Amino acid sequence: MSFDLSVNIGKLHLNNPVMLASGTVGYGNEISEFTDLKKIGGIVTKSISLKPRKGNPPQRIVETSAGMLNAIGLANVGVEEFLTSKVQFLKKIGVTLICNIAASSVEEYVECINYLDNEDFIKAYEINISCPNVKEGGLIFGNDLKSVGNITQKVRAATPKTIIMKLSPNTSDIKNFAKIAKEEGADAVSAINTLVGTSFDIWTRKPKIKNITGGLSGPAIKPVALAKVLEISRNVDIPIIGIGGISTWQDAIEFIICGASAIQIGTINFINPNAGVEILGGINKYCEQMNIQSISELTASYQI
Amino acid sequence: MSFDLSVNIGKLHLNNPVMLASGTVGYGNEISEFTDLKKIGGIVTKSISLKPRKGNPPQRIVETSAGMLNAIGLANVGVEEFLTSKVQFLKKIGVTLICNIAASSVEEYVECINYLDNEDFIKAYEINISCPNVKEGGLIFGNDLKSVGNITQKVRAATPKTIIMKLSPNTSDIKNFAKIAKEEGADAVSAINTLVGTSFDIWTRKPKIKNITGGLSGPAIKPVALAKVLEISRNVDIPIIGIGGISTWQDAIEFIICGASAIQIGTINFINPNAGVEILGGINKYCEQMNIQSISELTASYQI
Amino acid sequence: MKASLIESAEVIDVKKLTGSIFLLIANSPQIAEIITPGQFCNIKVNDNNSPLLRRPFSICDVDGSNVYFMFDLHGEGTKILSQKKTGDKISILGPLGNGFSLDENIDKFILVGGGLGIAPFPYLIKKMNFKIKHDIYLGARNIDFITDYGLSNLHISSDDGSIGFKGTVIELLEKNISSFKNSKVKFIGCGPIPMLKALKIFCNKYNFDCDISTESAMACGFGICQGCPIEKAKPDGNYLLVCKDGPVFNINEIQL
Amino acid sequence: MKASLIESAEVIDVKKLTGSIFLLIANSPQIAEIITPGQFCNIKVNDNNSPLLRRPFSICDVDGSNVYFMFDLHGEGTKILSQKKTGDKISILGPLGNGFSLDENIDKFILVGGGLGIAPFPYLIKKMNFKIKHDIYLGARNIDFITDYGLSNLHISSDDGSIGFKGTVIELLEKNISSFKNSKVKFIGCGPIPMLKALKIFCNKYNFDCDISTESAMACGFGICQGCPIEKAKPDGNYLLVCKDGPVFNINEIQL
Ligand SMILES: Cc1cc2nc3c(=O)[nH]c(=O)nc-3n(C[C@H](O)[C@H](O)[C@H](O)COP(=O)(O)OP(=O)(O)OC[C@H]3O[C@@H](n4cnc5c(N)ncnc54)[C@H](O)[C@@H]3O)c2cc1C
Ligand SMILES: Cc1cc2nc3c(=O)[nH]c(=O)nc-3n(C[C@H](O)[C@H](O)[C@H](O)COP(=O)(O)OP(=O)(O)OC[C@H]3O[C@@H](n4cnc5c(N)ncnc54)[C@H](O)[C@@H]3O)c2cc1C
Ligand SMILES: Cc1cc2nc3c(=O)[nH]c(=O)nc-3n(C[C@H](O)[C@H](O)[C@H](O)COP(=O)(O)O)c2cc1C
Ligand SMILES: Cc1cc2nc3c(=O)[nH]c(=O)nc-3n(C[C@H](O)[C@H](O)[C@H](O)COP(=O)(O)O)c2cc1C
Ligand code: FES
Ligand code: FES
Repeated sequence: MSFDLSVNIGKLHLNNPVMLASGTVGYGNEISEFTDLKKIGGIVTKSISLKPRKGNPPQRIVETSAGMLNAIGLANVGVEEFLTSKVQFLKKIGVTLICNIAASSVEEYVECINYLDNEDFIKAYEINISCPNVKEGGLIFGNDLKSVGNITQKVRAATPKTIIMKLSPNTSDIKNFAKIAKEEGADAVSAINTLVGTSFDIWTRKPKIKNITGGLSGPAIKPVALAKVLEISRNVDIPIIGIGGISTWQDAIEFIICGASAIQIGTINFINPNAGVEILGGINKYCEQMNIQSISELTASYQI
Repeated sequence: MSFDLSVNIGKLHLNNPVMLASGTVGYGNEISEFTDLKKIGGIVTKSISLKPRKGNPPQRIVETSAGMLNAIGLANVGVEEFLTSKVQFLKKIGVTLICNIAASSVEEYVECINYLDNEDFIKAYEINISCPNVKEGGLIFGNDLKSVGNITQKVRAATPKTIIMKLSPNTSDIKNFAKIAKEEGADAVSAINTLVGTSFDIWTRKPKIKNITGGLSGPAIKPVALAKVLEISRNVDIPIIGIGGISTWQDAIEFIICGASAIQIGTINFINPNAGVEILGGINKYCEQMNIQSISELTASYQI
Repeated sequence: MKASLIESAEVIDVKKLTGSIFLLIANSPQIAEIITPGQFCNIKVNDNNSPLLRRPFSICDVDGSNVYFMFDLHGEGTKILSQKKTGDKISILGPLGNGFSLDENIDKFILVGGGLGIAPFPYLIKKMNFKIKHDIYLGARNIDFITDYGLSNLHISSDDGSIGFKGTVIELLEKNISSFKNSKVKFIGCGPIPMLKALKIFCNKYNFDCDISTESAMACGFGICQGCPIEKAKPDGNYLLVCKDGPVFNINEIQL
Repeated sequence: MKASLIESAEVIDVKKLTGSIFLLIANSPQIAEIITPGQFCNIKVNDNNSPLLRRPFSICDVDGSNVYFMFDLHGEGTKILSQKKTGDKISILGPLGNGFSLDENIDKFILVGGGLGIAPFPYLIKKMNFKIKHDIYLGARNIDFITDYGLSNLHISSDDGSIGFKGTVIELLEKNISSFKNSKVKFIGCGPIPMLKALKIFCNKYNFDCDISTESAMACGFGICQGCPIEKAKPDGNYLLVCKDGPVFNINEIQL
C-alpha cells in the first residue's frame, strides 16, 4: 500500500489515526493480551492525577440501550507509580503514548506535567477537563469558557509537548471551547467525553450508579459526538481527535470526514479489545478503494 | 383499582400521566387506527406555527443505534387549518388536547395563542423553544436564558391556560432554564426535546439528512433525558413532564421516580402506535403491586 | 379503505430465490384479508432496538391467510429477516398506503420493474385474474438480480446481456413499441429512480398513462412522523407523504 | 497464567436443566485447554448492540474441547443465550480472573453453593479427580431452583423444605458440623451476598479457611474499565477488582 495513514498533531506523530481512548485501555498491559498495541496509532492512558485516587464506590457502571454509563471517578495510580511502573511496560511494547491528566485545580494540572515532562516516552498530554463523575475539576472546568482558557494557557506554558484539550459535550456551544483552546495555544482538541446520564432501579427507587449520575458512552452517543466534531470543524481551525461511539471502521471514516484528524475508540474495547486493529484494517481498505493518498485528504472532506 | 392516576398541571387535568409527544402523533387521526386515544392522558400536537410550514426537504430521517435523527423542520398546517379541520377530529374522539406551538419570534408565539385561545378544547400550550431543526426560533431561543424568560413571560400574559415550556437538552445547565420558566409564570416544563446529532454517508461524504444535523430521539437518549429530569427536579420546584427514549412502562416509572409528574412518548409511537396504552397498563400494575394510592406519591420519590 | 392494524405473524417459510433475493411467507390473516396490490406493510424484524425501526415492504402476494414479501439483502434489517425460521414471530403493521388502481377501462397493463421493483407484481397480476391483460417488462443489471417468481408474460432485459435483451428495460419497451402502441395501455412502474425517470420520459413521449410505486426512508409508515416527503410536480408549498399519499403516484404528479 | 483470548465458539447444545436454569455447551478448544475451575468467560450473546456488553459466566465444566456454562434466566442477555441453537456462533472471551486453588494439604473441601452458586462446582470436582475429597452443600429457595447437574456428595437445603433440609444451607452446615469439625477442611463458597455473609460468620466462628467466588457488574472483565471494584476487608485507599484480582477471594480479604 502506497498511501500514508500517519498523522501529525503538533509534535505528536502517530503512525495512523486510530487511538485507544482514556479510561478504556488502563495502562495498556491487560489489553495487550488481546491486541497488538504496536499497530495502534497511539494509546491514551486512564486519567492520571497528582496523587493516587481510589475512585467512586461501586456500583460504577450500568448498561443502557446501545451504550453504558460509568462513574469510575478517575480511579488511578497517581503520577509517581505511573512513571515508575506503568510507563516501563509501555516502553517495552513500544507504543505511542499520550498521557491523559485530570486535576482539581489549574496548579495541579501543571504540577502533573512538571512531574511527567522529563519522560521522553510521553509524547503528548490530553487534558481532561470534562469528566462528569468527580465533584472537583471535571465538568466545573469543562463547561466554563474562562476556566478552559486559563487551564490551556497554563499547561501550554508548562511543556513543549503536544497539548490536547479534551472537551465536554454537555454544552450548547462546543465550538467556543475549541476556539479558546486554540487561542491559548492548544495543539488539538479531542471531542467528546461522555454525556451526563442516569439510570434508576424502579423497585428500590435508587440510582443504579452509586455516584447518581454517570457518563454515557458507546454507539448510542455517536450521532451527538459526530455533530460536535462537525461543529468544531466548521468553525475553528484546530486539529480534532474524534471520539464517541466509534465501533466500526465505517464509524471512524465518518468522524474523519466530519473533521477528525485522528479518532479514539473507547467502549468498544470492552467488547472487542482487538477493535482498534480491525478498524485500522478497514480504514486501509477504504483508502485503497477510494484511492486516497494520504489520510489528511479525508479529514474534513465533508460535502455540504 | 382504587388508586388515582390523574395529574393536574396548572389548570390542565390529565386522567393519567401518559401523553403522546409532539411531532410523533400528527394531529391524532392516523394513530387512532391503532390505539384508543381516549385512554391516553393527553396528546400533544405536532408543533403548530402561525402560517403553514412546508418543512425541510428530504431526506428527513435516519436511523442510528437505538435511536433516530429527524429534521422534519416543523412541517405543519398552520393555526388556521388546525382549528378548522384538525381539532374537529380530536373533539369527536374526545381526547385531552395540548397544543404545541413553534414560532420564530416572541410575537409569533403570542399571536398563535391569541388565534387559538378561544377554542376551549385546547387545554394547554406546550411552547417549543427547543427544536434543533429550524434556523429561526428553535435552539437560538432554547439555549438562551433571556429569550426563554422573555417568551415565558409573554405567553404567560397571553392566556390563562396551562403553559408548558419545552426545554432543550443541548445545554449544560437545564435547571437554570427551568428556574426562569418558573419565575416567569410557566405552569410546567417538559424535558427533553431531541439532542443535536448527525450522520454521514462515507461514500458520498454527504450528510444523510438534507438539513445536515437532526434531532436524536429514542432509547439511546433515555439516560441523558432522565438525568435532565432529575437535575430539574432536585433544583427547581416546578412540575416536569418527562420525555426522551421512553418505550416501556418501566422507563415511564423511572422518569416519574426521577421527578416527572407526567411523561410523553415519542419515537416508540412509530414502532408501536399502541405503546401508550400498554405503558399505562404497566403503570397500573406497578402501582397496584407497590400499593401506591396516587401517582403523585411516586413523583420525585427517588432515594438518593 | 379498511383500517390498518398490527398483527403478530408467524413465519411460515423464508426461501432464497436468487443470490440475494428472498421470499418471506408469514401467516397474517387479518392483513391478508384486506391488503391490496401496491400497498405495503411495515415490519419489525426483531424484538429489540437493533435495528430500532420497522422496515417497509410491498405486499408481493397473498394466499389465503398468508402474506408474501419479496426482499433483497440490503442491511441489518433484511439480513435478520433472511435468517427467520418457520415458527418465528414478526410484527407486521399494515396494510399501508394506497395501492394500484385496476378498475379502469384498459386493454392491457404494462408492468415495468427494475430489479426488485417487480416485488408487488405477483399479487397485482393475481388480482387481474386473467380478466385484465398484462405484460411484464423486467430489467436488471445481470441475471443474478432476476427472479421470475410469480410473474407471467415476461420480457427481460439486462445491462450486460446475461439474460434477455441487452440494454435497459426502456430500450426494450421502445423496441417492442409496435406491439402495444395502438391499444389502450396503462403503465405501472416500480424500481430505481433512474429507471423511473426514463420511464417518465418514455410515457410522456407516447402519451401513455403511468402510475409508479415510490420509496422513501420511513419511520412510521402511516403519516405521523412526516419523515417521507416527496415533492409535487408542481410545488405548492406542501410535500406529499410517500407512506400516506403514496406509495403509488401518477408519474406526472411528483418530482422524481 | 496463560494468556486470555477471544474465541468464536460454535454452540453444541443448550439444555434446560430446571425451570429457569440452562446449560450451554460450546466448542471452544483454545479456552477449554487453559481454563481452570473458578475462572470465568465474558460472552457476547449476539452480534449487535442489544445488549451491548458481554456477559460474564463461570466455567461450569470442560469436556475435551467443549466448555460448559450453567446459567439462570435473568434478563435480555441470558434470554438470548437460552434460545441459541446448535451451530450458532458466540464470541467467548477468556479465561478470565483467578480460579480456585486446590494445591493444598487439605483433608476435604466443602463446597457451599446458594442457588446458581453451584455453577463452577462441576469442573472443580472434576479437577479434584477423586484424589481430593469433597462435600457439596447446596441451598436454594425451593426445589425449582435446584439442579444436581455434575454434582456429587450433595447435601441439599431449601427455604421451604420442598427438598432436603428445611432451612438455610448454613443451618445445614451447623447441623452436620460434627462430621467435619475435626478434620482439615477448607470451604469454597459461591452464591448470593446474604449466604456469603452467613458463611463468613460460620467459618470465622469455627476458624475454617474459606475462599469465595464473587460477582459484580462488569464491562470488560479483564481489568481495563475499572467497573468492578470491591472493598478490601481493611480499606487501604485502593479497591480490588473482581474481574482481575478475583473473582475468587479469601472470605476475610474483602468486605461483603
Ligand atoms: C413503500 C416501500 C416498499 C418497499 N418494498 C420493498 C420490497 O418489496 N422489497 C424490498 O426488498 N425492499 C423494499 N423496500 C425497501 C426496503 O424497505 C429497504 O430495503 C429496507 O428497509 C432496508 O433495510 P435494511 O435494514 O436491510 O437496510 P439498512 O441499509 O440497514 O437500512 C437502514 C435504514 O435505511 C432505510 N432504508 C434503506 N433503504 C431504503 C429504501 N430503499 N427505502 C426505504 N427505506 C430504506 C431503512 O428503513 C433503515 O431505516 C420498500 C421501501 C418502501 C418505502
Ligand atoms: C464472575 C462472574 C461469574 C458469573 N457466573 C455466572 C454463572 O455461572 N451463571 C449465571 O447464571 N450467572 C453468572 N453470573 C451472573 C451473570 O453474569 C448475570 O446473570 C448476567 O450478566 C445477566 O445478564 P442478563 O442480560 O440476562 O441480565 P440483565 O439484568 O439484563 O443484565 C443487565 C446488566 O446487569 C449486569 N448484571 C446483572 N446481574 C449481574 C450479576 N449478578 N453479576 C454481574 N453482572 C450482572 C449484566 O452484565 C448487564 O450488564 C456471573 C457474574 C460474574 C461477574
Ligand atoms: C469506563 C470508562 C472510563 C473512562 N475514563 C476516562 C478517563 O479517565 N479520562 C477521560 O478523559 N475519559 C474517560 N472516559 C471517556 C472516554 O475516553 C471517551 O471519551 C468516551 O467513552 C466516549 O467514547 P466511546 O463512546 O468510544 O466510549 C471513560 C469512558 C469509559 C466508558
Ligand atoms: C419525527 C419527530 C418529530 C418531532 N417533532 C417535534 C415537534 O414538532 N415539536 C416538538 O416540540 N418536538 C418534536 N419532536 C420531539 C419529541 O416530541 C420528543 O421530545 C423527542 O422525540 C424525545 O422523545 P422520544 O425519545 O420518546 O422520541 C419530534 C420528534 C421526532 C422523532
Ligand atoms: S413514514 Fe412517517 S409520515 Fe410517512
Ligand atoms: S470489569 Fe472491567 S475492570 Fe473489571
